[in-house]
Amino acid sequence: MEKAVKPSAKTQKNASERRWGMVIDLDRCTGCQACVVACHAENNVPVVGEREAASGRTMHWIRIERYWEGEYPNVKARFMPVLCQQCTQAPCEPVCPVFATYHTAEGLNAQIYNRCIGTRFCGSACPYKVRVFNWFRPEFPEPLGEQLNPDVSERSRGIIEKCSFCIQRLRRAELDASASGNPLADGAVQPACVQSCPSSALIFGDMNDPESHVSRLALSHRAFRLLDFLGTDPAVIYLKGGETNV
Amino acid sequence: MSSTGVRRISLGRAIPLILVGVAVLVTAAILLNRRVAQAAPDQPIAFNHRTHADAGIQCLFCHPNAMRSDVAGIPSVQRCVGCHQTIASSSARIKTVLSYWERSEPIPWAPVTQMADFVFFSHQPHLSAGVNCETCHGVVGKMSVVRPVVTMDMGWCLDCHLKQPEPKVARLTDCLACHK
Amino acid sequence: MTHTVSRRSFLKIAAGTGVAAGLNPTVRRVALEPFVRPPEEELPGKATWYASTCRQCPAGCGIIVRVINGRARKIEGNPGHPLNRGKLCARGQAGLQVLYNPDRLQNAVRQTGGRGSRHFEPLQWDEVLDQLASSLRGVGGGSEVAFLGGLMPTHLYPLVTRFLEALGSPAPVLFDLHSAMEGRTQSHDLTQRWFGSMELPIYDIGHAEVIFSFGANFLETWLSPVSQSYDYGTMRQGQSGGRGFLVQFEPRLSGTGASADQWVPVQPGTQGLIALGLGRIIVEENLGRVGSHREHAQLYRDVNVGAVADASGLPVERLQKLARIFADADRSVALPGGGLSSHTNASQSMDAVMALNVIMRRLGRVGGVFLPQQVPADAFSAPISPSPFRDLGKLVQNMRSGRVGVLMIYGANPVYELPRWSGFIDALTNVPLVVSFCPFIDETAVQADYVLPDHTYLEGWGYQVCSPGADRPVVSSQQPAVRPLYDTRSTAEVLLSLASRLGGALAQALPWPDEPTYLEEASAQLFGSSIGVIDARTEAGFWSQWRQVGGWWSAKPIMQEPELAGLTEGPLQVPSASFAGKPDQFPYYLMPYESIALSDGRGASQPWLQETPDPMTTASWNTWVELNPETAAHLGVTDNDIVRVVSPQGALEAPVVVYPGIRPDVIAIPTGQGHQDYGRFAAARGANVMDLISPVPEQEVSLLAWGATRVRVEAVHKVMTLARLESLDGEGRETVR
Amino acid sequence: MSDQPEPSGGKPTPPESLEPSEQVRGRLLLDQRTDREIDEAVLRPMFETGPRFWILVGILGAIVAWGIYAWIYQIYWGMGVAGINRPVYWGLYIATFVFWVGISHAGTMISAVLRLLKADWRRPITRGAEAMTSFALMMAGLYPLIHLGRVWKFYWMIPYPNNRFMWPNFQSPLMWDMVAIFTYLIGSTLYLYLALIPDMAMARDHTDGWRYKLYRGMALGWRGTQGEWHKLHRALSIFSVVIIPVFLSVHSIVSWDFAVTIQPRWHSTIFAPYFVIGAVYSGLAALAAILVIVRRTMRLQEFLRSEHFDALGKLVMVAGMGWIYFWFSGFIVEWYGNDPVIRELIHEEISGGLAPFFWLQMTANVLPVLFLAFRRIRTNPAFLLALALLINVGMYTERALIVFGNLERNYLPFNWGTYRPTWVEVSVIAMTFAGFILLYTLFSRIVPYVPVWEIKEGRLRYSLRRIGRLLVPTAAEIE
Repeated sequence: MEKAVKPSAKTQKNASERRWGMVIDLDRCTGCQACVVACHAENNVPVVGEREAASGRTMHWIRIERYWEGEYPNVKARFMPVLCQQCTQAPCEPVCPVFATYHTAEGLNAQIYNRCIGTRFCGSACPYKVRVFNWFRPEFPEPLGEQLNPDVSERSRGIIEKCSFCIQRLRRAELDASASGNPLADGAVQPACVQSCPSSALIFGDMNDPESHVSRLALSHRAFRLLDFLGTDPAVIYLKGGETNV
Repeated sequence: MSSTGVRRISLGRAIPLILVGVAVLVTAAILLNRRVAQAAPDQPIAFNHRTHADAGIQCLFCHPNAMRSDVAGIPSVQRCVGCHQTIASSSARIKTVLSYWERSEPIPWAPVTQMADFVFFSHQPHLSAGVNCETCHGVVGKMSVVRPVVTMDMGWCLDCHLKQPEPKVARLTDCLACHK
Repeated sequence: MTHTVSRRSFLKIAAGTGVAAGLNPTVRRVALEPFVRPPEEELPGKATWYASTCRQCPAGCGIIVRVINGRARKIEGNPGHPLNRGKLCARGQAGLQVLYNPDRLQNAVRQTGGRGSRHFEPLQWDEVLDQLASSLRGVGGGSEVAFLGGLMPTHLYPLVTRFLEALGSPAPVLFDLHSAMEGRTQSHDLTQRWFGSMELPIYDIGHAEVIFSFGANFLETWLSPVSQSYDYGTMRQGQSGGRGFLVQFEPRLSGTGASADQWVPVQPGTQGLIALGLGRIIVEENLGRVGSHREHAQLYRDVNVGAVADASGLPVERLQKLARIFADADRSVALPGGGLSSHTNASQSMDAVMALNVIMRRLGRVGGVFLPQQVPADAFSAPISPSPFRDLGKLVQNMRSGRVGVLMIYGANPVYELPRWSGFIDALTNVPLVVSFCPFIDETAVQADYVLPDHTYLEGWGYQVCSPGADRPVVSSQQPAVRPLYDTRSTAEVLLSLASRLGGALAQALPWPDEPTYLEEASAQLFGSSIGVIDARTEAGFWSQWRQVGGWWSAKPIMQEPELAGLTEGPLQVPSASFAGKPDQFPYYLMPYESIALSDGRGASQPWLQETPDPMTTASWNTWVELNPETAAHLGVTDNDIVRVVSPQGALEAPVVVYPGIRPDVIAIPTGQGHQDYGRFAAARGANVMDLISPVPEQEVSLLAWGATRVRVEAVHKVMTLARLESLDGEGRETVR
Repeated sequence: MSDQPEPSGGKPTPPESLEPSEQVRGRLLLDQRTDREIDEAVLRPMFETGPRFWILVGILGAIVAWGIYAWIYQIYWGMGVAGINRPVYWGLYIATFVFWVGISHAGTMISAVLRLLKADWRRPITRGAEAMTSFALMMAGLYPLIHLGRVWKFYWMIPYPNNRFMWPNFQSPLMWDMVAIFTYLIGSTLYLYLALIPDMAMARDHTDGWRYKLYRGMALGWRGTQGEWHKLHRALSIFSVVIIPVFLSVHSIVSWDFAVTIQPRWHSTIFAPYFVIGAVYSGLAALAAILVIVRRTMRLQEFLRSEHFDALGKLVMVAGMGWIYFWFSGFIVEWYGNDPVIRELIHEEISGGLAPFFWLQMTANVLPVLFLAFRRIRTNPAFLLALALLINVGMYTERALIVFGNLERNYLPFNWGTYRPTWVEVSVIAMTFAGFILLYTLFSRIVPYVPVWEIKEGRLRYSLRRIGRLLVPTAAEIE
């Protein structure tokens, strides 16, 4: 019986031609939290209540960081949505003792919920701190459970979870595309946050396709990556706010 | 000191006895486990697949969505009543079907093969890849009472996925293919 | 769930004993109920999408609801809808938690044991409708039926007005805190005064080069936030000609201010004055390429720029620089926001801001001010303007004097939203019968005798004329995405069945047997229109496309150019705003603001919205008091210390958030918390800022000046950890410098 | 010709004119003991299980039971009952795990390294040290289970063949931990057991009832023949050589749990040696404390003499100096580099919220090294006990600072956090401490604490020779 090859960060050789990536235009982001709620709705992310939220245990897969600059009266506030950066050299992948997280051929950092045993080593190793943990059993008081998305599993307590670029939507789109025969167009499939962002600050697409909107935007002089000096090579590219793109 | 000697020997013989006992226990547990897993769930109406298959009805007639959607779908009461209003409408079982139809209440069929919550399974790619129903559900045509022939767990699925042509194996053995 | 663990071939021995305890992920079988008669559009396993309208705020964005196995799973923006163009805000996304809220009423109830006893006894619908019909027959002569509405969909308003006319009672009073805080009534009056039309103006933010926003938090909760956010995105990076420039004039840096290029911290109540000053400078120094703005020069006849500078605290050079920015831009627009409506000089301030658009000739120009094209059918033409606070005062008078026999309340929560001094709660006592249509037991339902729960918007029918409109006339339709969960009944249906029970004039006024036929008939009026996006051959075809597409809108953008009909002669002046409470006793201005998640308290029952961090303070689940760092130091308090805020009318305690983006003499408190009822997620959480709002003494009760209260802040030497997403040690830094 | 002291019976007349040094007199005193007397002296404390012993066992048992209740409470409700949160995902559990692995390093240090170095003063304390190693490792082994979010799926870390083609990920330091700790546990327990066999035979011949049955089983039929001794010695010498790399690798691997990540102040190359020398330092200190306590409670003054404490104290001092050196070389590099995040972390540690812990750690680790320089302090049991406990408090704080002190800060200030342990964590940690002490007391009542055959072997090696007027103790090469 031939053993299944576990695709990890190093063995990228059989990468399919596609590599998903996201561009976040900080000049368009207004910090309205629509992506945060859309992510909760799409991925069955639980609500933890006030006491847990106060002790730093909220489970947002995407969070809007707000920075202050300057003093009153010329004070400036800036927003930065931070989600799992799907790093190509992810520091969280080698440290998981049970292969619950690994790098897929399409450039995603996958988190398999029912394989995770909750050592939280990946959570400590992630420099962006985007991996959240189910401290207690998430409950959805009846009938809130009816809303849960059947394409996403409902996690139990003791499991790390994180943004998956809405893998269920990507998989559904790929299945439909292969069923109907025509290839997946650029922008045809979008994670829930990208779909809902009112000011279109989030753009999603295939980084390996030079024609795609994300590839073109990634060449902008405003492009930068979060904590780039760490060498994690994230797949999320930010566009600096405050300047014209032209 | 002889008593100590005897006791020593019995201790010696005791250990293999214990091992054998444990082995028996374990195999009993496995067999019981398998029987529970493969028992045919009891159904509200004793539906007989064999008679329908012998009558020449295709699987897709009652389970039409297998080609188009994740779920093959369980036939609606309308589908049963379509034929059984006229055919064999005298037999007791058909009368219960018709009673459901009058009360316009769905027949509470017990699902036979069910995936765990964290598994993503879609019939459509499997059927379009040429997998036929018997591979996973056994020869239902011959079964009077349907019961799961195969215990569908990860090893069983992976075994088949690994046998696919080379370019597909990487995609099919990617955890996210089946884990959601 | 017994996780049937069985393994293959010889490896079984290793796993045989290890039957996993049933502690793995709570397994939620994807329930698969076979149908009796399968609906034709339903393909089990595949999602079906139903188009509808979001009712979380009056904007009326188009949504599509993903339904699998008859359960609504996700709400997304309707891509074809011209208003929100596929996008949705945080509250829109949380709509499912209104539908599946665990604290929803499951049937019609009567409050036994008196009002406030909270003992609700379920009733059959026919029984309660008969009782209601009989008590309505008793009305007439001295007493009358009063209807207090809040967020009222367009299709319900004509039904209610006809119902009340037939009963000989006055028209419904529409008032809720959200419309008051976004200054919707004052905006309607503004267009009435300047352009003689009752429509809300459309500000073409998307193509503006310079935007001066006077107290308009258009990216959060003002009028139509999603459409305005979409345009903001285009204004920033979508315009080929470069990047727009946004200046925000408000005492507190709101979420919109954070996205602005410049924030001008103005003295509360002086935004209008500043607009006048800018206009005066533009006219005086003949700025901008617009040659002949002489004809409106007399608007600024008696404006003294020096006086404006002193009153607003801005140096004159700053005013000149701002005026030059506004004038030199080809496409500039000034937005009279909701913040202006919070002071006693609301209408004058709004006039001053609109005057800026007039003298820069921005009416009907790209990037300027437009009026929406009316929907070419009388069923949808009359825009609904919320009634001024004066009408609510009159209603309270009638209630107190006992002239109101039956009071019906829909889509508003006056007991929670209105300040104490409005006297609504004690006026309720001498109203013999109070009926609430709220799907939840909120504070007003607790003071009601009957609660006839309406369907939530994902279970009900209806349509909504989007006001302010998009770039074209739009009617957004609403259809049930799922079968109603409980024994609730749509309010329109209740009125129709009451009318049929009462017969006579009422039966003629509301002849329709049920709601869908009424809607079908109303929508049929648009059947003939040629400009519409729906081309159907038959009325039935039109009605099905109307539901499928999510409404009706014109294929091409049509907008009207507003003509000056009203107020362009007399000189404008903006009186200084007056405040309740003497400055020595109450040194700080209180500025309540609408939280982006909870709006005016409507979102408090939804856990997602409760846990969504407020963009500026990243706080959630509670109320807080925002203090300038200097003020906090002066009071000797810091983050998480509890302070008592005292106003002439009341007091509340809340933790402090040290907030660099606020004037030292202003404190800000978000609305939305402080409920006693309204479900487990809202009850007994935080404090209600409306308890502090005080009546401005010499101001007759014609305007709810919700921003005109002065308060005192006292430290209470108690600490509470406010749930905040950001780390306080991080001090708001992006990276460690 | 070395005059062999008569093997048994009668009191040899000490040479008249010489005044032997205090150290020599101690050893000579032992010489007068006959083998039987030594056996009796060692076996007697094992039978003294007076009321105070049972009270102690009762209390420790209660604490262990309470800890187990807290652990089950945590498994039932979820990790949320502990104080950890995002970003401080690891808290006191992992700090105590590192502490226990550290304690376990003393055993090997004494029995293996000193056996190779033929330092005779190790003889009476080897068994105590090895027992400490095994029990500390047992306690340490609990923590990888206690801190798991889903402990009922821990078996996925074991590379058992399964039909899902799923193997554990050996790139992860946690897997290295598991392998290293199991190897070290099995290795040190075997090492303990090997050295125990002759004593078990001795005990078998002196006891009856259930003890006889137990010792007969554990003695594996040892009769003390020449062949057996030869095999035992060869086995022990092989073990003491083989266990050294395992000893070094375990704590290096534990340090790599932190060093392989890119978390600031974890990602540093000094961690492996720094953790090993820290382990030796805290392990030896703990051993010194235990020996002082055991010496008094089991009245083994005769075997654990001041010379042993003197030598052990010197070794602790040397280990302490080593720790200070490694700590300083790690610190100076980070502080001097002035990387903003690391500067923030150091600032927080030295003068911020963690300052009290940091200065406790520094005083508790540096001060004892100075005191241990004086013989009078080293040989004074009370003083040595106090210093040893102080060192262990210091080392525990140091581990805590490393584990969650550095997790509180990271590259994005928006996500910094604070950590407060909860009663669940404290109860579980108390369980492991009480468990360790309970195991140790039961061990000392079941097994002769002092290795009798090593002492007798040691005695044969020494004799008194007259060179001119001087009476000189001589050492013979027996191995």
